[in-house]
Parts: sequence; C-alpha cells; structure tokens
Amino acid sequence: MLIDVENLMRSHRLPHIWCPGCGNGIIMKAILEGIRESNLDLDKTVIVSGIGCSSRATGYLNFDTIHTTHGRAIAFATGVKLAKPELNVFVITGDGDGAAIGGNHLIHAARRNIDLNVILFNNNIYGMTGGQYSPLTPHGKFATTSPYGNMERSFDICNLVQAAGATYVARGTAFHTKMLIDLIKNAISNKGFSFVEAVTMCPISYGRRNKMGNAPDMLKWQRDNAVNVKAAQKMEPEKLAGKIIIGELHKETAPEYTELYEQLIARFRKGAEGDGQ
Amino acid sequence: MANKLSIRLSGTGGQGIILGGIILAEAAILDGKEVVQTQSYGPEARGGASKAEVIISDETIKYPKVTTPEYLLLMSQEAARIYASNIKEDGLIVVDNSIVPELPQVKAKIVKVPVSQLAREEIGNELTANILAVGALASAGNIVSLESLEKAVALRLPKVAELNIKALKLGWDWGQKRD
Amino acid sequence: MGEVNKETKKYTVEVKQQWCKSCGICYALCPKGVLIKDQLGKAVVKDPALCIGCRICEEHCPDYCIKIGGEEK
Amino acid sequence: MRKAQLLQGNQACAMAAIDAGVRFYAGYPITPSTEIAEFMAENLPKVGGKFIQMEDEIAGMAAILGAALTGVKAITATSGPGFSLKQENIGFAAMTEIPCVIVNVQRLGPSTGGPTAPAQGDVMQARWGTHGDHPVIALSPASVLESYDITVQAINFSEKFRVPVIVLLDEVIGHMREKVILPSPEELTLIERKRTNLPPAEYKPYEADSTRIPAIADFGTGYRWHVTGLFHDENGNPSGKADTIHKQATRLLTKLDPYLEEITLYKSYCTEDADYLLISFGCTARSAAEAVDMARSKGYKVGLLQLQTIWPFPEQLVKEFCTGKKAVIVPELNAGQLRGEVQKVITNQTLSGVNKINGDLITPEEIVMKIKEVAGQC
Repeated sequence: MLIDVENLMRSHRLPHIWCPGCGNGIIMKAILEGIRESNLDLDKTVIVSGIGCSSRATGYLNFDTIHTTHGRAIAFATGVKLAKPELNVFVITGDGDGAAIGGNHLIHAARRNIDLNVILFNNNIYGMTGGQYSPLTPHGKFATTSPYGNMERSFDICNLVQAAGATYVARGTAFHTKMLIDLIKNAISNKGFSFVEAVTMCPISYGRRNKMGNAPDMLKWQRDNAVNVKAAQKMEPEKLAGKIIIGELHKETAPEYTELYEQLIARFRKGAEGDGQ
Repeated sequence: MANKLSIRLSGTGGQGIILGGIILAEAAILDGKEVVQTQSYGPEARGGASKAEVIISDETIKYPKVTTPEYLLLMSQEAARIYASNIKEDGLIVVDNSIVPELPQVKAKIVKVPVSQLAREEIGNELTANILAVGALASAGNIVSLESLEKAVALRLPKVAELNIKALKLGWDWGQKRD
Repeated sequence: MGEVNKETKKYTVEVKQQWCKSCGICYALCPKGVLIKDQLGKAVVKDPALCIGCRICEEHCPDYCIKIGGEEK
Repeated sequence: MRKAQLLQGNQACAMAAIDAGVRFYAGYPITPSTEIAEFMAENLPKVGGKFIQMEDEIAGMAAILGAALTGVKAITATSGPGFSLKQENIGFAAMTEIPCVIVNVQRLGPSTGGPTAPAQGDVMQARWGTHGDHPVIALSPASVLESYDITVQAINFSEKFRVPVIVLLDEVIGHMREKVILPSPEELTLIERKRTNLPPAEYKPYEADSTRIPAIADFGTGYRWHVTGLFHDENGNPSGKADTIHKQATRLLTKLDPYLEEITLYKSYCTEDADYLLISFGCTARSAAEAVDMARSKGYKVGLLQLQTIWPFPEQLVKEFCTGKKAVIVPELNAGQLRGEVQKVITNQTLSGVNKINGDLITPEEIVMKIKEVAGQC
C-alpha cells in the first residue's frame, strides 16, 4: 500500500470496485486522513453507509462499519450514536442515497443536531445503477432517465441541511484535497451535526454523457469552477452561476442531542440517589 | 359460568367514562376477582360517544368483549339512544337523569340518579360525575365493594382523592335508594 | 535515473501498477512530466529527478497507486 | 411476583421489554401500538436506556439495528402500515443477523384500513413481508399476561438466535386491560447474545460453529468488522460467488432447525378427548376457548390448540394435535392465512375456517355455529 492511511483500510480488499477515474477513492482517502489527523480512537469509530457507489466505501475501511439499506445510513447511525455516544460516528452517503431516498433522515438528523459526521459524495448521478439523474443533477444535464435533458431543478443540499439545523456545513471537491481534509477535520471537531458535501466526479456515467471529458478533465473543471466562499461573498450573483462554492458555509453552536439525553438520564440517576437517602 | 358480570359504561368524550371503567375494574381486582376492561378507541374516544366495558368474574375470562351487558350506565342522551335497548332482560340501568331526559322502553330495572347535577351542586365539581356514577352503579348492582372502590379511586386519582371519594360515596348512597 | 540538481530536493516516485486503472489523472495533473502513460494507459515513472514533491499525483490518485518519498524538508 | 394489577396489553409488552433488559427503543407513533412508545419514552431514561421518536417507521427500524450492533437490546413497535415500511430493514436484520424485536399490533388492513379495528391479517406478512428467503420468528400472545411473557421470550429468542423476532399482538390484546400478576424482573430467565472470546485478529464475524449461530462483537470494542446486507463470506466481506452465497443462504435458512421444539410455544385446552379441534391464536383464541365451553355444554367434544408461535410454523405440533380428530376448524380474523398453513400439514381431516375481516371480533357463538355445521357433516 502506498499511502499513509494503510492501517485505516482493509487493504487486502483493494483495488476497490470503483471505475477508472472515479473521484470516490480520492474522497475516501481524505476522510481517512481527516480521521488520522484528528487522532480519533480507531476502535471507537464507526462508519455507516447506505447504497450506491459511494456507500461501498465502508467495505474498505478498517473500522466497525455498516453498509445499510438504501437511504437509511443516517437512521442506522442515529441508533449507533444514541446507544453509545462515546463512539465517533461517520456516515458516507451519495447524492441519491442522501438527497433523494434518504433526504428526510438527513433533514431530521440535522434538526436534532446529533453528533454525526455526514460526508455526502456528490457525483451528480446515480452511478451504481448506470447513470440515472439524481436530485443533484443540474437542470438540462443528460442521464439515462433524462435522455432529453433534465427537466427537474437540482437543489443546494448544503443550504437545505443548514436550514434544517446542522451546526457545521461545508463543501469541498475531489480536486481541493487539502481543503477537503481540513473541512472533514473541522466537521469531526464540531460537537453536533456536521455535513460535508464532497463534489466528486463520475466520468463514466455522467461526464461522458455530458461531454465533460475524461477524469482529469473533470478534476480540472472542479479546479476552474470552484470559488472559495469568502471570495464568493464579494462576487455578483450572476458571476457565480454554474460555479461551486467551496469552504466552510456555516458554523454555529447548539445543544447536541445525545448530550441532552445523557443529561436526562443523569437527572433520574440523581433522583434515585436522592430517594435512597 | 359462575358469577360473571358484564358492565357497559357509556357517555360522551371528556366525561371520564374510561377512567370510570378502569376504577371499577381495579376495585374488582381488590375484591379478588378476575377482570377484563375494554373500550372504544379513535375519534369515538375523543368526542361523541364514549364507551368502556368491564367483565368481572370468579374465573378466568375468555371472550373479552361485552355483547349484551347486565349492567349499563348511561351518561348522555346519545349513549341512551345507542345502548339503552341492548341490555339483558333482568339487567340494571343507571341513568344520569339530569342530562338524559328520555329513555326507551326496556325490561331492565332503571335507577335514576341526577349524576351531573349532584356532582355540580353537592360536590362542587362536575368533573367528579364519572366517579359519582360508578359509585351509584356499583352499589345499585352490588358489583364491587365500597371499600375497594375507595382504594381504587385513591390509587388512580391521588391528587384529588378526597373530593372524588366524597362523590363516590354520594353516588353509592343514591344507588342504595330503591324506588 | 536522470541527473539530479543539487540545489533541489530529491524525491522518489513509486507506482503500484497492479492497482492502476489507467484513469490518467496523475500524468495529466503532474506539472513536471514525471509520470507518463504506458501502452495500456497505466502510469509509469519517466523521470523522478524532475519531481518537485507537490504530491498532486499522490493526492489525486483514486486507487492509491502512487507514493512520493524522499527527503523531508 | 408482583401484586395483582390492571394492565393494558401494550403496557405489559413495554414493561416486559424493560424487564428483559431492553435499553433502546426507536419508533414512530401509530395506532394501535402507540402506548408502547409512550411507555418507553417515559420509562427508558429512568433505567439509563434511550428512547427516540424517529422521523418515520423505516428510520425506527434502522435505528434499533444500529443500536443493537453496539450491544444493547433494542425493540420497536408498530402496526400494519408501519410494519409494511419496516420490511426492508427487517430483511437486513435477517441477512446480517442482528438481534432485534419488532412488535406489530395488528389492525385491519390493507392500507390505512381500520386503525382501531381488530384484525389478524399480518400472519403472512410477518413471514414473507421482506423479499427473499430468510429466517424469522413470530409469536402471538392472547392475553395481557401472555403479552408480557411472550415479549420476554421474543427478546430471548432474538438474542440467542440472532434473528428478527416479531411479536404479533392485535388491537384487542394490545388495548384491553386485564388483571395480571407479573413476575418480578429477578425471576425472569434472560438470554444474552453470544459474544466472541477470540482476539480481534482471529475473529470472523460470520463463522458459525455447530450451533449455527455466529458469535457477535459489540461495536466499539476493537473488532472493527463489517456488516453488509449483501451476501457475504465468513469474514463479512461482500461476495457474489455462487458457492459463498449458497453457503450463507443455507446456514441462514436452516439455522433455526435444531431449535424448533424450543421455539414452539402453545397452549391447549380440552383437546385430549376432543373429536373436533379448533386451532387459533391471539384475540380469536379467546373466542375459541369460550366456544369450547359453550359447545361442550351442548355435548360437542371440542378442544383448542392455541398457537403462540406462528413462525416457524409448528408443523409437527399441529400434525400431532390433529391426529385422531374428525375435523379441524381455524377461526382467525383474516381470510384464512393460518388455515392455509394447517392445510399443508393435515392429512385426512376436514378443515374449515371461521373468518371475519370487517373490524368485528369473531364471537364464540359464531364458532359454535361452525362446530355444529361441521359436526352435522361428519
């Protein structure tokens, strides 16, 4: 294995199943780097995923891992975290898994501000099933189920999660790996619901159909079209059309759900001790 | 089937009919009996008609529902319309005649108690009407002991036990009156 | 091995070819032409002496095939 | 033993769960199961447990599986429409062998049906609601006391066998109050899942010994294993190889076989000299028991086999009880779901049903009428 995060992977299972040029491998490594640099106890770290290309990541990660049902990773992770709050819990999901079938769980986990770190791999397409449009496929783009161009509008998943109550929201890309690692580290250090949208690329099922070139071209597109959030704040909205705004989008402090629940339990414990005396 | 009593309490939502059924059932347990209590659920339990049923027996109760009761409490005109005629021939009806002016012709014995009026005027709280009615029904029908009923009321309504036991006893006395 | 400029730092470039899926990211992004493609499109090291240690290839290889080593600092 | 008390079936179920060591509940309110959630919300934090009302039924099922992997006993409760929504994750639990208990307080279906109307129409859904062949246990109580006892059993079975266990309550038993004398929690015999004693390096999460049940490792204890709903090998790694799939599927499908006798719970009433056998379960078993008394008082020799274990269907038991009977009658609040299973195992008895799907109970009188009709034909 040629990378620093070897002991964090089930390296005997490599190479992974992702297509040539798929950005998921880059993001998976950034997550591991973020975990390593945050000095998390690897035995106390659980990674949960749903169904789809990105969700296959858990099979390669050397932690307690659950590869769950489609869209339900956050709900499983909520059970893990609430049952054992001392665990560090990550969710790896995609734009179909997290924004379509699992969108409701995403909203409500954010609302609860439960201490999960959700990394949503956004490749703008359903890759595993061969290239159908997702809620994050831009209007007009082509997919096997939008052969005449996508009639639907996509939405900004970061805005949605922020509106739902997440206390940390960020967006990075597969190209900006160092920034992505930093964003993941900050997500980890936030006590509450943290959400990082990681823009990745699917050269096979999305890029090819939309004439975006090969994998290196798609990475360069990320490089050329990403605007740091600080710069974006000073730009005219029309200049931001079609751009990806990256960086820390939102940060706030709010009570965390499992801490509140532990406080409730402690109240009863005190009450019981009081009764005993 | 030795000594199996079936009782239906009926009225409108908010009168505490179901709580009355629960207290009657708990008193029966204190008397050492077997008991099953069922009730109507859903929109019916939130307004309109309300119904609770209790079966009290010396033996294990198999079929848990009341089809034709021996004892019937009527606490609204609507309940009287629906349930009055479904009673065993030698059965007993206790009716709140302060709010149920009309009763169909039935062969069962009828005991009229102005339950709501008594609760309002004698006890000073109409919310005690359900307990007053249960007291009247239990005594008129010799269903459970007053002692057990008092305990059951104290158990279920610890914060307002005194007032409700007063209502229970008033109802009990009315149930003893024979026309 | 090409000539090494004593003024620059020395780096080693390793490619694990059996994991390489020929995506072309590394040699497309390498600013110095250290990596090139072979007949199958897989990455090969042309000239490690040209490597400036930017690690853009290592960071962006989706299949963890590339390791940049050599002097620290 | 506790004092005699008036208790509701749903409450008894929830109390049993806490007494049996359940410390996690996730669910979504639905009539007629909601009292279970309400009891858990109030009482779990008092014993250091966790309750969460999830955003939907699917999430409730998912969350208990996540929690169960950390080592806690976890339960959820629902009814018809919610039970439908939970099915995919019930299949996940069967495939990944996560202990869990799902209480389904049956109501009249299909669809929204009758939220407060009694029914027993989820017999087949309990067995086959999720896709694919899979192991499952379903138990059905017929009284408030049985609601308690069977919930304890369900939790024990799920721990021991690592299968989803479904408690098929019904609206009648769930909502009725009855005098019960419950055991004290100390009196219960409780089973804990078998945990591995191997060091992490040697642990294979899906390697089963002759018991057919693999040992589990709680998340967060250093074993770092993988759970997937894909077919997987002994190490937990996904596999598409036919021989690996065959091996896993075979073990899953046969894993309860050595334990069928232990899993089969039932009660019988007046069966020894009976000419006619009633087979029933849940609330309808009570109508049937009453019908036995009524029919016997009229001179018909009738007995009742009350199945508490519905799945795996107790074929051997039913066969034995049917032997020597002139006729078998299956009263149930559905169109004949259990009767179909009885049909598969009986040989030469006439079989008929008493069925109702209009939201009313089957009365003892209706069963007696059927007994008379059948007796007239025999």
